[in-house]
Amino acid sequence: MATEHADDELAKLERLSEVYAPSGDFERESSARDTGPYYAAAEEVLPELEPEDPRVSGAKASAEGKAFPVDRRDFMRLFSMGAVVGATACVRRPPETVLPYVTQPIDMVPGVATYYASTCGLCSAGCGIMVKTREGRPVKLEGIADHPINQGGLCGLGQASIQGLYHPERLKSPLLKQEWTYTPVSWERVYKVMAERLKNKKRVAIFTGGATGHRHGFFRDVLRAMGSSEELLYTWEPNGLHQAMAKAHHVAFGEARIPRIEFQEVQYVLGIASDIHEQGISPVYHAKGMSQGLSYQNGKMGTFVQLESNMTLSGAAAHERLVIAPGSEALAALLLVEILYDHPLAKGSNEERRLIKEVLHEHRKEIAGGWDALGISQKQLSAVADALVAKPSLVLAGGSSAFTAEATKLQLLTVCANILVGAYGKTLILHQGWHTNPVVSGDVQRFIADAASLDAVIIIDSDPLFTLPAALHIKELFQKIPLVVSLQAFPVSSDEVAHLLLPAHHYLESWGDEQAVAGLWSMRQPVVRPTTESRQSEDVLLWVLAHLGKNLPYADYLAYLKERWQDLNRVMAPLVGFDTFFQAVQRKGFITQFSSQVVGELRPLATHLRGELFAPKKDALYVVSPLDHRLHDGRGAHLPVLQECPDGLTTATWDSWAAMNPHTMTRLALKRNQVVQIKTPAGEISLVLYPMPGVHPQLLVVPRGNGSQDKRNTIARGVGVNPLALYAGEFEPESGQPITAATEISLTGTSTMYRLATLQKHNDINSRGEIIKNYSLAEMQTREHMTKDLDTVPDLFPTLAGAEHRWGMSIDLNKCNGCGACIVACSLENNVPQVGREQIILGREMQWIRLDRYFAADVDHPRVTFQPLLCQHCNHAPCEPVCPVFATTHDPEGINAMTYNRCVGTRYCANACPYKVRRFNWWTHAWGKMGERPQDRNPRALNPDVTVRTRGVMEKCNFCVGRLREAKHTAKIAGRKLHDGEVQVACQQTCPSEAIVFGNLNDKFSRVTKQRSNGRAYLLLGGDPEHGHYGLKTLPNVNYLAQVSHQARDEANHHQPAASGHGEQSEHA
Amino acid sequence: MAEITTQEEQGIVALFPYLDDFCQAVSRVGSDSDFHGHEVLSPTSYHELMALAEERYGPSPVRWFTLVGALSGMCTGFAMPLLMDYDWPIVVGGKSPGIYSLPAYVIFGFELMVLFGALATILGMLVMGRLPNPYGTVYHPRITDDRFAIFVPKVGVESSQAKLLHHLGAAEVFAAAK
Amino acid sequence: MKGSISGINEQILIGTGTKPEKTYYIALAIAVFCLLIGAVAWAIEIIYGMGVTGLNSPVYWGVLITNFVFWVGIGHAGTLISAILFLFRAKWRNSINRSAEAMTVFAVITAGLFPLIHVGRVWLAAYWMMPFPNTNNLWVNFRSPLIWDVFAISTYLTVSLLFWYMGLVPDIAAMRDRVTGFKRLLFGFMSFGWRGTLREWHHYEVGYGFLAALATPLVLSVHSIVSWDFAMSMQPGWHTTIFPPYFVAGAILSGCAMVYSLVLPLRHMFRLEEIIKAEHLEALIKLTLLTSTIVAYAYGVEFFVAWYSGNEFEWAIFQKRATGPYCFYFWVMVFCNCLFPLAFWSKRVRYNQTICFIICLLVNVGMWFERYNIIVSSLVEDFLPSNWGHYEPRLIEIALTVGSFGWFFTWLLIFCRFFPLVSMSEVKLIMPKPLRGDGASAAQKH
Amino acid sequence: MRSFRLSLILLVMYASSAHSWWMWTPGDHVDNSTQSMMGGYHPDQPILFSHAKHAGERGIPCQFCHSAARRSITAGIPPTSTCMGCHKLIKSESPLIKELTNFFAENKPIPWVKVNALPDYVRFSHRIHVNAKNAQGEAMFACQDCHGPVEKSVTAEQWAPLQMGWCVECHNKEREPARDGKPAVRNAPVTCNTCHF
Repeated sequence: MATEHADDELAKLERLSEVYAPSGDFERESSARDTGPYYAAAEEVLPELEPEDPRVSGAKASAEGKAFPVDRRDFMRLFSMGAVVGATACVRRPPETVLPYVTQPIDMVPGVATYYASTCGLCSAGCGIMVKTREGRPVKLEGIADHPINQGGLCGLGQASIQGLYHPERLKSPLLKQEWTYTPVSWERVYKVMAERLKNKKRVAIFTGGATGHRHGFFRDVLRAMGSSEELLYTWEPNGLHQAMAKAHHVAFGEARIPRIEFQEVQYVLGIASDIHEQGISPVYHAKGMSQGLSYQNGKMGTFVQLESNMTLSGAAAHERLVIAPGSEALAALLLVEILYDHPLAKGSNEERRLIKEVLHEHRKEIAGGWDALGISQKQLSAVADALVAKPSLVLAGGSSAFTAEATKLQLLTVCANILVGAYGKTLILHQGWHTNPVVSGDVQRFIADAASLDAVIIIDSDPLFTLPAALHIKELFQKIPLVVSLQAFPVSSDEVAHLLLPAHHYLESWGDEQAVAGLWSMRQPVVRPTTESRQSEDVLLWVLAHLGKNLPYADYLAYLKERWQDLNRVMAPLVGFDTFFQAVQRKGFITQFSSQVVGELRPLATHLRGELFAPKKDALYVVSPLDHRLHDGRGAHLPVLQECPDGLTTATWDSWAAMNPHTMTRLALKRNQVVQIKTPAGEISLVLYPMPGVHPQLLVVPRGNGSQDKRNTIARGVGVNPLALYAGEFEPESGQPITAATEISLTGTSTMYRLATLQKHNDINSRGEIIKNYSLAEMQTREHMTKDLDTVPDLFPTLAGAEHRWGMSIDLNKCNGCGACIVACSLENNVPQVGREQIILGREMQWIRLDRYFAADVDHPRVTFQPLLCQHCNHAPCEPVCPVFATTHDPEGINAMTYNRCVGTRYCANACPYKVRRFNWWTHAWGKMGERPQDRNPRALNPDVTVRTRGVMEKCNFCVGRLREAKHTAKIAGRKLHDGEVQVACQQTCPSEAIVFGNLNDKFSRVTKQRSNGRAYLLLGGDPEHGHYGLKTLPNVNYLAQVSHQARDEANHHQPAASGHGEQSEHA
Repeated sequence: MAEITTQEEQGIVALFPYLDDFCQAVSRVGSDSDFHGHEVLSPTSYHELMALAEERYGPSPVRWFTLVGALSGMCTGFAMPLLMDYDWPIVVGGKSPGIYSLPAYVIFGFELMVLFGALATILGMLVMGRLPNPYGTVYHPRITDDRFAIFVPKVGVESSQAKLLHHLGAAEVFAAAK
Repeated sequence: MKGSISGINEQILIGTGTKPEKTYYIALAIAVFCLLIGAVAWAIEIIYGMGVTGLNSPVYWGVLITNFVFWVGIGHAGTLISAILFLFRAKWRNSINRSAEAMTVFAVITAGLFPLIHVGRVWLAAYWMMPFPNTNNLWVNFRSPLIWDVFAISTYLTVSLLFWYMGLVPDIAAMRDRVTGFKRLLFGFMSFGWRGTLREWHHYEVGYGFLAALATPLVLSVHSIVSWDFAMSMQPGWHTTIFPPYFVAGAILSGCAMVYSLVLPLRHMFRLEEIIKAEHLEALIKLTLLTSTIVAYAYGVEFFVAWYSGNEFEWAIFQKRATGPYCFYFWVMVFCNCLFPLAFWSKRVRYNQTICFIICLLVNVGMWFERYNIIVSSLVEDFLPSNWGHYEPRLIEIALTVGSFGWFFTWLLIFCRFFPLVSMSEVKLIMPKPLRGDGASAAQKH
Repeated sequence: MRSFRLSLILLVMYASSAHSWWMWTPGDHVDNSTQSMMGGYHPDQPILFSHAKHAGERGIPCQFCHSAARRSITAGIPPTSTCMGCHKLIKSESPLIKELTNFFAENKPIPWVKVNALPDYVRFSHRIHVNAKNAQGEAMFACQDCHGPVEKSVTAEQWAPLQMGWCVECHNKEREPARDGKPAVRNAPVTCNTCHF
């Protein structure tokens, strides 16, 4: 079958002549642009929600919407101001005052950053973070280099959490609800009100998110002290994978543990709908492991095969991807176990094989009829099974795309498969350092049952109303409870039902600890004095107890923690005094004491696998709502840097979408950008369609995370749709996890079109060979010891005299999985503003790194390549000679320097750049406030080491020259040379899969020089130096390492010669 | 510079309606000593007149002004960028400063050559034409319309020169008013 | 043949002397209104930032730079007619060279505005583009095509201004002799006290010759430098060596078309039909036809070179230009610049002034679209498919374009009101000489 | 005669406009008032602190108060506690010192007025200049090189123009030309992103 280009397939879906433009023009008032029930902001359609929302509708539409963006009154005001300023042209700069400390803290030198260790609190992976603070203000988060979980890396959500600290929409003071209005009250009054309303109440409950440290223990102690019982602590974490795996392993081995992958051992991973690169168990740990363990290194490469129905980042990064029917993950696992069971090399003791035989015997009917329902051939699965038993391997299953009614059954079958493959003990570690389950399974079901009898509930750091399906009538349950207290770091949708809204500390302002991996205790300490009138949530409970007269013997939560840590001190370092031990952990961030505990034999599990496994109907359409890999379950939705970080596969920002297989769209005569109505018995939503290659023909993928209707959340309000309205809210019988997958839907197209703000409008590489290069493993064997010299290019000008350094970067396309953490880290490090949805549609995104995603081959089994594209710092940069005012010059050390104050904004450099990596400040952005204009959405998290640019100035990646400057000064003062790796640029530092390497190209032994002379190194648009084509001859200092695939791919770069240089004749190879 | 000449000896102006008479008159008068200091005026630059001017004044030195202006312009055009490259050599796009970027500086050489050449030419035209002269008198409004004229200083209306001019075809001869 | 040059001044100066009739004031009102629209649009752009325009990444240049190249292009015909044809001693130039030069100066002034309008920070760009000693010890980047532009266009403006003003000096002297009072003092001062002595004419003619000689290379160099604004970048569709001659031919084409479409109404408004004769205009149309054929050839060669070079990026751009989303602009350009002017081959069409007027307007429309097509359709899709974007001009840019026409016509109409539209001293040269009957033979002897 | 007088007036007008243009042009928002050009910008401070008495007569080293100079980009202004270190005992009864103790007692920072102020887009680092050593290992710069004879001045004033040209000249002086095959060593880089990033 001719492999048409993915985009030809997609282009056919485009009803409009423009591949990407809507029928109307741009500057019509944004609300009038597209008609139809659903539009950019829900207020447009449901006026009662927010009639005077300044952002979209009503009198003062934003300046961009109107034809002349200033009305009469403004014009006269501005005109007069202009005249006055003109007249007093030579005004002298006002004198600046310098305010020193009265008594300076000892560890603080003005202008020098101080680093504090802490633990990220936005998901339960427990990554260790090193918080850089300047003059007492946290500025940037970076992973702790030697922390066992994240080894220096940090995901996008972790990086962006610093914007939550300074968010101007955090509650300024506690709010008490009196007859429909919330009045600010003092904290004293809060304690009195709670004490008086909780006096001799027996049924007081706490509804909280997942946590692995002493937190839940503390809540139980508080409940006991308050007279209520311990069971009334309900923990709820939308990522149901923890509960499913813990429950499965509890059933199988009696221990509710989650196995940890030992990446040094593993060579072959089979994923069944696993989201190892998305919001899995520990995203950064897995990404680091996959890149160290499985990616290509000197001749050898592991294999990651993924069976999945929707298109996830893990599927895109997999070496081989098989599409199975939606909801049939458990069936696939069953068939895999059946093939493994009969395999001669299968492992597992006789007792285990007997128990597995029991399970297989029970499901023999489904095994027989399962193959055509599954969608992949037996030959394919048996090939995978052969590899599984041959190499050290493991099977990994489940993730947010597989929260079906059989989530735990899938995990149980995976346990059987792993036993047959012999993974436990070798590649899957269960006896030591396993992942702990942050929640107790089935709490939500329990809460729904007891809700009627509760006297009061305190919601701490959780948002049940938004993250649980509406069909569960959670709101009505809460409204029946006499006292609801919402103790949140940031206002959430659940505040709607609360009588008391209490601002809790952001995790950077609070004490705490996490034990994400058994035996690894990581400390969380406050790194800043509270920015608003907030309190530590545990302290609030303590002081309420004190007002109730039943206080615990602790002044605050820190005292409680210190007491708990005293037993850890006795266990881990008995000879060291407690204070020195506590301060040592504070400085290091974590302490490890892995004790191995023996794991029992497999227990009979047939009873838990009873019942016929789900097999999808042939013609029905199904929907799945995986967790968005950027916003998680919506906890990241109020952070603009995350909303603007493009989703890896659709490159969509500031929105949610329904991804569907392009062939199905053609069959149903639906178009790209068309709004469809999705109906299920539980509810219906309408959403824009995005043709996503690789999705199963019967599946619709609607990511969670967006859709908040909370009027106070300016950033997330009205952005996207919450898909949970579709789900009936049944629970998975075993682990008590709401079902958000494989639900049957009916789909009707509507006539409205809606622009999805995607960053990339064209998806195919368009047979331009020198953008993405690809070699097969066999071919790489021959190229392995070949040293390439990418720098010698025939050239008229003399090469520049060698300076001590020549900064270069190498990006490995094999390792990049499109998570976007580099974009978030770069934006926060360099004060890059976020511009909002309207400006992205106009094509004015400001991110310095762009994540290009290209589909290749046919639409049902695509190959995806992610290419992070930043300034290539060319030595013959086409952008430099064209700048009239020397705003961009070439540093002798290879950096293309951008001097912001000198730039006057002719924008010729951006036109001349063949990579289009320059960004222009179309507007001046207001920092630290939610302004009128849609692009004033930047909470103040400015890095004082980097300038902020006004409008009219071009900006681009400058290789974090502030960090280079700092490191070079330190080295120069110490009288030594810079070591390789001593200075890390922001994107390299945070990349979870270590795809980016930065260093000094003049140093022969640095990592980047080795990678640049590697056999698979190539320059973007640099032609094919081996065959004498040098492409554009821009001599970039950034090089890419080609993708390596097991079989040869007929990628466009083989049979077609690279584009010749400009104008010179090129012979057809 | 005081006005010593009395009213009547100011000089006379002869107006000629026809070009051929005027040309003969000018060549006739040009060599005559008692017409010393006379001025020839014309509304436009017929090439016959220009030939006469060529004989009288010789090739116009405005060309030297142009040459000097053009050469100084070219030198400035090349000197400015090269001086900047010497003072603060900034590498831009791999194009090392100084001699290697000379092709780019040819443009400045050319542009300033044209600019300074044009300015010098204008200067030359004004200087050689003794313009601007705020004190010159306009003898008759029709001189810039359709009449040619010859002004002879320090002679009366009845003098022999006036008669000769009449003979040579002057339509009218009158005393030049101050 | 007995001729007389009396009465010519009277006829030409009729426009400046008496009050012009109503159509002049209507035209001036419309021009000033358009100018105000442009001024308000620019004020808004300065106050709010470049975001109000439709520009985005990757299309950083759009309608504003199209206007810049369009207006610089129009300026070149004036210098061609006044300088090059002066050197060739083409007789028909003397009647329309003044209005052509005026149009040049005003077109270049309009063009000079657009680099300031499209720049992000105009309050710095205005003086940082000039090389003057400053406390930063940093001058301009002499290797940047934009600095070449600054030099080229300021030189061109200065030279054509001087050339135009020196041509005016004898005419202002003639005007001085017809008025009294303050006007006389003013005109006297403006004409440097010109009295028309042989000495003045002698050096004037030589100087004028040199000025024409110096202005001639400018016609070719300035628009080549403007074309290097695009050719110096690596953008496919821009980076070809044909750009300089292609732009110069385009410039002369749009210039001649604009001269024709301006001189015709002005000639009618100021009743100069006898002086600007029909054959003069017909010669101009022949020049337009010539340059239109050169431009047509350039389009063809551009396509051939893109295909022949084997560079897939170039060839993709040109295919997309003709068939892609922006093919409308491409086909308007081809029809207006290449096909309609072919009608000029027939003498009957050349003498039919209404048809010529319409075709000249279409040529100008075609030339505006040519610049728009070059700029936008190659910026939209270049090397990396993920770069590709989309561009639509927004209201602010359209207002600025209207403003530029308003600015140009306001200056032109004010000029026509106060200064002679035709160069009196030069037009007398092409009138029959005032020779006495019998003496005719005598004059021949010289 | 008249034209001579006319041209004289023209010359003077031209000169003054050129001067004001020169003053105004170097960049936006730089304090280019005449005082700062020739140095001598000395705003009045909340407390009449005399460098001459402290650094001159008493010989207190600069880095005793400006302790951040050797470690950080800014030289740092001493906290009030450093002043109180001595003035709790020495001359504690004089009215000026009384003002100091009031500030300290009310725990209010002293709002000193910045004298050597650079625009925000310039990132000057004291650390690399204060610790710079030449070939022989002695310090290359003393504070006086940029801040002038502070120990003699009663009120702190801006001694040097602190304009970009002034810094660039000093940086350009520091380069050793390329000799016998070795590339030109410039130990004071003059590339733009040395100070602007």
